[in-house]
Amino acid sequence: MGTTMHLLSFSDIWRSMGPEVIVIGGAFLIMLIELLLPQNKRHIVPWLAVIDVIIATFLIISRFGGGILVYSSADYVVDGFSSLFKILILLSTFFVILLAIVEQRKHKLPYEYSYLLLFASGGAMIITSGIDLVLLYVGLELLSIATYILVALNRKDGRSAEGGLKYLIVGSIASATILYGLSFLYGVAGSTNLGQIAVALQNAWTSDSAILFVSFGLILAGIAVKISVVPFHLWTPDVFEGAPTPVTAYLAVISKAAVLAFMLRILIFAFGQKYQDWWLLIAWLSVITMVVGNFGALAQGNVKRLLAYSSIGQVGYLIMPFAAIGQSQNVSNMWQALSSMMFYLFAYALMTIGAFAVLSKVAQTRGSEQVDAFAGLYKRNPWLAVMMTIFLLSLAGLPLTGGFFGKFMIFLVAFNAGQYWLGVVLFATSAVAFYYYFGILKAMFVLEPVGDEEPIRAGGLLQVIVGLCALGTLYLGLIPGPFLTVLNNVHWFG
Amino acid sequence: MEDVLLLIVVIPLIAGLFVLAMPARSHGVIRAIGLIGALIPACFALAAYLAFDQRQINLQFPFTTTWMSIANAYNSLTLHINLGFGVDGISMPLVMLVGVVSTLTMIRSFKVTERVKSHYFWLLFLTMGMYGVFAASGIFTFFFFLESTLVAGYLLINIWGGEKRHYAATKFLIYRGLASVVLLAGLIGLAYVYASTAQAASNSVFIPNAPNFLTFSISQLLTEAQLIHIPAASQDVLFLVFLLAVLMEEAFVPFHTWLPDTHEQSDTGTNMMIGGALMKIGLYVMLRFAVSMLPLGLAHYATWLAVLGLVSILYGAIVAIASKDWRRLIAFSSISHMGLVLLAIGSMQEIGIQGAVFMLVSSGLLTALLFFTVGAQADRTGTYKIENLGGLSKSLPVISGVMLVAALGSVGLPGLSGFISEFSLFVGGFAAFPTLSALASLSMILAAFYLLWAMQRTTFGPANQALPDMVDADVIEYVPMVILVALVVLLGVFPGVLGDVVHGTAQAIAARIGG
Amino acid sequence: MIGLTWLVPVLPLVAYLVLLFTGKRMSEVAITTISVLAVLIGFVISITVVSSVAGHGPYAPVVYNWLTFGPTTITMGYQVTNLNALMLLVVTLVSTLVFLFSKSYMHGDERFSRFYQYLNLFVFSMLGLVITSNLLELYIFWELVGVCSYLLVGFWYFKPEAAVAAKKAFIVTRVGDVGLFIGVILLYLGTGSFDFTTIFAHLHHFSSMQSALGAMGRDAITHLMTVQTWVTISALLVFVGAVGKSAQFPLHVWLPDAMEGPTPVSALIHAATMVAAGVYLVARMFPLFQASAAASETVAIIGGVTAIFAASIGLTQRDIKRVIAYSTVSQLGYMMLAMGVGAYVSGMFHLMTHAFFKALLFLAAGSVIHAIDTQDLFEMGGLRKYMPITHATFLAGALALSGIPPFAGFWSKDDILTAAFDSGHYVLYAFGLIAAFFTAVYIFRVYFLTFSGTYKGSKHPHEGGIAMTLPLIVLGFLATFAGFINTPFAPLLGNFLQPNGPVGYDPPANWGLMAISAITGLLGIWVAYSLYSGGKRADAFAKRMGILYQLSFHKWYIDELYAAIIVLPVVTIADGLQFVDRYIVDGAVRLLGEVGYAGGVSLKYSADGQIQTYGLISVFGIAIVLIVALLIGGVL
Amino acid sequence: MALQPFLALAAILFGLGLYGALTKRNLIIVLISIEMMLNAANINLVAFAHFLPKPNIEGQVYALFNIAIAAAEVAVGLAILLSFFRTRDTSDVRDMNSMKW
Repeated sequence: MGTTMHLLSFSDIWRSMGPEVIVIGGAFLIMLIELLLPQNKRHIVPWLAVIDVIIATFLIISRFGGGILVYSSADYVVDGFSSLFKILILLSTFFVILLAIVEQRKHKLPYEYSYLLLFASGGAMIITSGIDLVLLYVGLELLSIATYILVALNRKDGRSAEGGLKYLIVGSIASATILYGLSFLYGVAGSTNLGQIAVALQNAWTSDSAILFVSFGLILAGIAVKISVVPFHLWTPDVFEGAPTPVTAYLAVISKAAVLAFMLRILIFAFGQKYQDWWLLIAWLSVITMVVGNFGALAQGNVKRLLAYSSIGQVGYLIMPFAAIGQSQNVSNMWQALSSMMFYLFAYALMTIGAFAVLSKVAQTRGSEQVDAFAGLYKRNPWLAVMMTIFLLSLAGLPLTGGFFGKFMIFLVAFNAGQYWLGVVLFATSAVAFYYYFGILKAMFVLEPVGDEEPIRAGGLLQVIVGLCALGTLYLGLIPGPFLTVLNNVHWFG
Repeated sequence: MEDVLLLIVVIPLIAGLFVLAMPARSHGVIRAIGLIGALIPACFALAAYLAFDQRQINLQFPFTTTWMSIANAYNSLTLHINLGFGVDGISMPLVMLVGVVSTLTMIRSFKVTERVKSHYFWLLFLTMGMYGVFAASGIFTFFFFLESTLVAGYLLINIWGGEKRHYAATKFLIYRGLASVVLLAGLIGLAYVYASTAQAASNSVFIPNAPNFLTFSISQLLTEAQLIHIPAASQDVLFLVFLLAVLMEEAFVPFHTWLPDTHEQSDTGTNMMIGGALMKIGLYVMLRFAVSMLPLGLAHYATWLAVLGLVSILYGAIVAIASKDWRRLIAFSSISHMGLVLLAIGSMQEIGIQGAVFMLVSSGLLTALLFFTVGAQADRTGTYKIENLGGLSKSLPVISGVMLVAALGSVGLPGLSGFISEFSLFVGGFAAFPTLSALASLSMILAAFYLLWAMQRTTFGPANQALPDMVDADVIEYVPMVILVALVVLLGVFPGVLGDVVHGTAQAIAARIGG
Repeated sequence: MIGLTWLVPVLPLVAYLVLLFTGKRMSEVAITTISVLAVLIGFVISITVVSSVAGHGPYAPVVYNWLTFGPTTITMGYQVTNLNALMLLVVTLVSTLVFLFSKSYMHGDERFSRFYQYLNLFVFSMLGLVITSNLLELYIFWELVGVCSYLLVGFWYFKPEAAVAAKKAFIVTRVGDVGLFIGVILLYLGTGSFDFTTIFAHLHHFSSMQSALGAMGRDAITHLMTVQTWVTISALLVFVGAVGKSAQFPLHVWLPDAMEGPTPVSALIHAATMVAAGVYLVARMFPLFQASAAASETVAIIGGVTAIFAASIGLTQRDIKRVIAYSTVSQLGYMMLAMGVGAYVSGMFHLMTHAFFKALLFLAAGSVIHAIDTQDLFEMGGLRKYMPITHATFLAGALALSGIPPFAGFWSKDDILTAAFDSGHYVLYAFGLIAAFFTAVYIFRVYFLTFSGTYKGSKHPHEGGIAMTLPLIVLGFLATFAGFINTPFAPLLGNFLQPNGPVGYDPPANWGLMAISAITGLLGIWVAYSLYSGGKRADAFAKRMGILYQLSFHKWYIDELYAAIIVLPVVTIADGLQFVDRYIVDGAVRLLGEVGYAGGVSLKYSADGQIQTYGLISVFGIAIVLIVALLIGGVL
Repeated sequence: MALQPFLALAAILFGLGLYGALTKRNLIIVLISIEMMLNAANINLVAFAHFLPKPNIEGQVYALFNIAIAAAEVAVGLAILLSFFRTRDTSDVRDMNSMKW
């Protein structure tokens, strides 16, 4: 670990936290602008947020591959791993804001979402880089609190506030649980810095193993709630249903990605020493998550809830590499596990956001989020239907899509770790998933439109979102090579 | 000739895109594009078939393009994945079969009037998928095309099927979907075990083209299979995985119930495609991977294969007797015939392998022909129910006559393709499992019973008064019937046209499994 | 001319193809001309072939490669031997006559050309079967004649009885075919070849070729059985094929039903040629049977039993064609008996004479049916007046069948009985003798019921045209004189068939036995005369026979027996299995699906909207995670 | 004083908070209960900071951060609750059931 100590100065902050500064500072700025602008001009506010995100993204990309930077008493680290996470987060935020712009035209969402999304993403970015418990927790809470508000944003729909409250209660309990667990970690290690904790824990496992395992369990459970691992998943469908669709996409993608980064830091860094002891716990959580997520979606008629369960299942896939790391033979295996998770996360983000984008359009025109609303979509708008097909096939894991390739990589990881059964469960559950994904496919292509047969006119912006997501999904499936090369050359810190 | 396989696979897709670009109402143009899109690859396939070098046992007409690499995919080995095509004596006939069946299906589907555009697109897509499955020379390529057949088949059943089509399509989807994921697990496992074995053996055995050991290339795996033996325990496990996949994919008892439902609910064109070509994939997988690459696993489970085969043979034949619907009857009949192939593969004899390919091709042609004629009857009578038909020979002499040819071919009448297939399979079977084969030979009697009984009830006897007035086959219907009958007779009279192509590869496989 | 032998089967094939593509537009005369010419030229070639063979002995096979698998290359080709030269002659001769006869018989039928197509195809297959050079090829043609029989029996498919009979014929013979099929495979596995000569060369040791067939194959056979057992099993399986095709007990049931086909078909296929193929097969595989005493014994017993069994049924049938059909079964039994006791020449001799007189009887019956449109014997009578030629030729055939010297049947049948007696099969000899008595009774019963007394029908009966009478006359001539080619005084046929020394057992003349059989025949005629001549019905006699009469009339209830013990169980099992398939196998599948779906539903309803429930479940989750974590940590 | 009583207090507080959050019907009490859980963690942190072998200030700093965050959380919670109350006219946890299944 190339630890270089620096004193805290603004140039250091800029060099280390530049993107975060842009995102969060931009959020404050936009908040002010929104206040100052007259009502009829406010529609430019989201676009400012979009620009902000783009600037931050370019900053990250321009600095990408510059080696590891560790700043501020080793509390903040900028490495390839965090940069990739940040790119993912910002990319998804970009799509979500655009989607929100589309959605707003119909639902008149308040413009607060533009900066709230930025705050949340800022928090998420801090999580990916922070290696101090305080920073991690602050980032997590920044993300969480901003998303509580986002879920409740649609004031006209009672379900929105209800979803927000539900999310707040469950999320706060989870936060408290995590915090309680972190406090024990601090107590044992005597430091909030993860590096020092890792050093301190080397000896502490023998003397304080009980308290450490309690801490571990509490943190894991809290994280599990946040990323909706079974049996901590029950809030997910309700909150997904209540939240405005762009926010749902945000919850499904960015919240989970950020908390996965949190999980990676804490679990592998702090508790890594006992990995071979507790990987099986993760493996089982992964298995039941895959099973319950995919079976839960079977009987769902509401596409949003269906996608919620589907995302639960996807989380099962995503945490499988964590389990596999516990059995990896050597360091290269671990890298492969991490890159496969990263790969799948990108594919997951694109296909999920794309699916939610199509859903938002269909739900708007039909006034219903049921599967039936998709009936005859191919006749009403072939473009949307074909795009949706790409997303669904990717979610189902059919070849030539990012979803397939990601699953394939995760499968390889499981194989590599000698955990064939994990791989088998992965594919067996995705075969179950065929049932409901193809159910939507059937509705779109097979069934006749019910009632309204008018063509759906999709706006240009929506088409851009959907098209880009589909393009990305196909790109990851058809030409995964370049991205894999990037992943292979990334310098991992954790 | 280098790129011929690529063209064969790609042309249907291109034609499909052309179809999509056409206005939905211009049925004539769409049909023409569909036909051309199937006919050109079929001609290429024929050219390849004629140019096929039977003495060479490697994959021929290789086309490979590097796709991507995954670092550290296995320990520190990098996985290079290529996309590619290539055929040997087993896949070449099946590629040809796809060509024939798909082209004739396009002609038959001229009769489809509902959602013509989508129909042709998905037919072309399915055609592409099946070409790809049989022509693939890489695990990845293979799997992609396998899954594309799943999507196309699902929609074809679901849109143009009968009353319970949604149910049938879902069953098709789940069964084949499960089969394909099990298969993928087996395929990856196969590549991994070969990689580790090759790495371990690299000091003592020279393995060409294997700087990296980990490969997804079928031809490389086939080469390695001749040089090294992966551990018996791994072979057993992998073989079981493949067996499970094949049992579901090929609808062997007790995983068969999706097939009768699928056939019962599909329209004629789809049935021709599914029965004629799609249902050959499972056993192709068996021959290509399980038999060729896991010889010890095969030896270990040979008797199991034979028993499972026998169960399917008798079960299919007996249930076919009681079938009330022509399409179910054909489905069970094909289950029975495929069981015979499994039995023969279990015998581990060269002649059994050769007979397996014969049977795949022959039953493909005959099943397509049966479905075609049965469909042509149903177009006129409006029913597939055997009890509602009767005396059709009077009003539909040509269709009934062709149907009789198909039925007799399925029964295994010499002079038609079914005989030499059945004969080779039974020679293989008797060589290894005399008792089981003797029991299996009951199916020859049962097949005659159910097919001729059904023929008697539908085409013979006095005409059923409830049936409407009917006109015999028109020009469009003559083409598929004449071509299929001609091919069936050709294979029956000159089996060498197929046998010469298969022989070398069958010999190589037999040498590998010690048969 | 020997080089043209291949033309003999090919000509009918050509005729078939010509008719297939152009037959619909041709006139009946053209169709008949083409067909008759095709077989007639074949007949002429056959005559020259026979004469060449008589001088030269068997020729070497002419073969072409057909298909290669493993170490074996299957060939297709033909071989002229003395045996099959004779068969060529018989088949082409009978075919020519039947083709001619059919012109009148089928006149006006809608599918006249189709009929000749099938006939040509049949003759091609039959001739192919006869001159084939290997066992697999033989099997191929064996099946082809079967399917032609199926097509021709079901020619009038719109009659439900014909449709059923065709199916029955195919399936029952199929049972035998499967036996032959397995036999062929076993012989191949033992010798590595399908060629007759190679097979015969290996009857006492397994072939070394065998090792090339693969370890498992060799092991299976050599471990399972000794050479002797293998030979016996193979021979029996081959014989099963012959039993099916030649309608021997217990697979005889299809032949009488096959009479639903047009009468020329019955004459050609179900009397003279195809049904004799079984006998021909045994003759062709004679060395195989010679190598296994058990198999030969079985052949003899089956033959003897069939002879008497079928004859006993023939006594009471009312349908003229059925009587003759049972007679055919019975006579085929004689031939099998001959083969079984090793009387190779006698069997073939009887095959030949039988072909002539039985074809004659059928054609004559056909002539009668054509004239009066009924097959019921009890509706006939007094036809002697109206149909003199038919009457005369029928009488010749009946005398030949009854074995009255010097008609053809006498010589051949007597040969067989003598051989049975000489070889010590006294029971079988007795069977044969009793069957001979029955034969005379039933055929003269037919004769008297048909031709004597007064005509009872309304239609005015008359002879058919020259196309009908000419074949009758030719066959009548043959039925009368064909026996002289193999009398004890001049065994021409015996010499012809045994060019390389004796094959099997050729009985010397036994005058005592000859006398006994001649007297038996005459006795039978007398019984028939006393019961049936001049319109008598013998109802009283039938009543007196009681149960025996019923057994005979109902064909010993064999059909009913099969229906009860084979067909019914199979159909019941099929229905049952279909039920199982639908509701148990598929039911299990659906249940699995439903359970999965129900799981989904219950998971769906587990989200009851109560956040505190969710929290509670999560707390349980936390507890479990903690407990597991502590367990892993070894704390608990 | 020793460390253990503080830890015990924190544990009891955490348990009570959890119990309250999962059983109380009034949403405000639920929010307060969650505060209790957070404060339990804070007690832990402060206690650890004091009783560590090498006492440091990080735990206290951490606790301060947490207090601020908790305040924000509650503020947001109350705001959403208000919004919820406006549409539903209730503050009962059990009435939050318009979305289920």
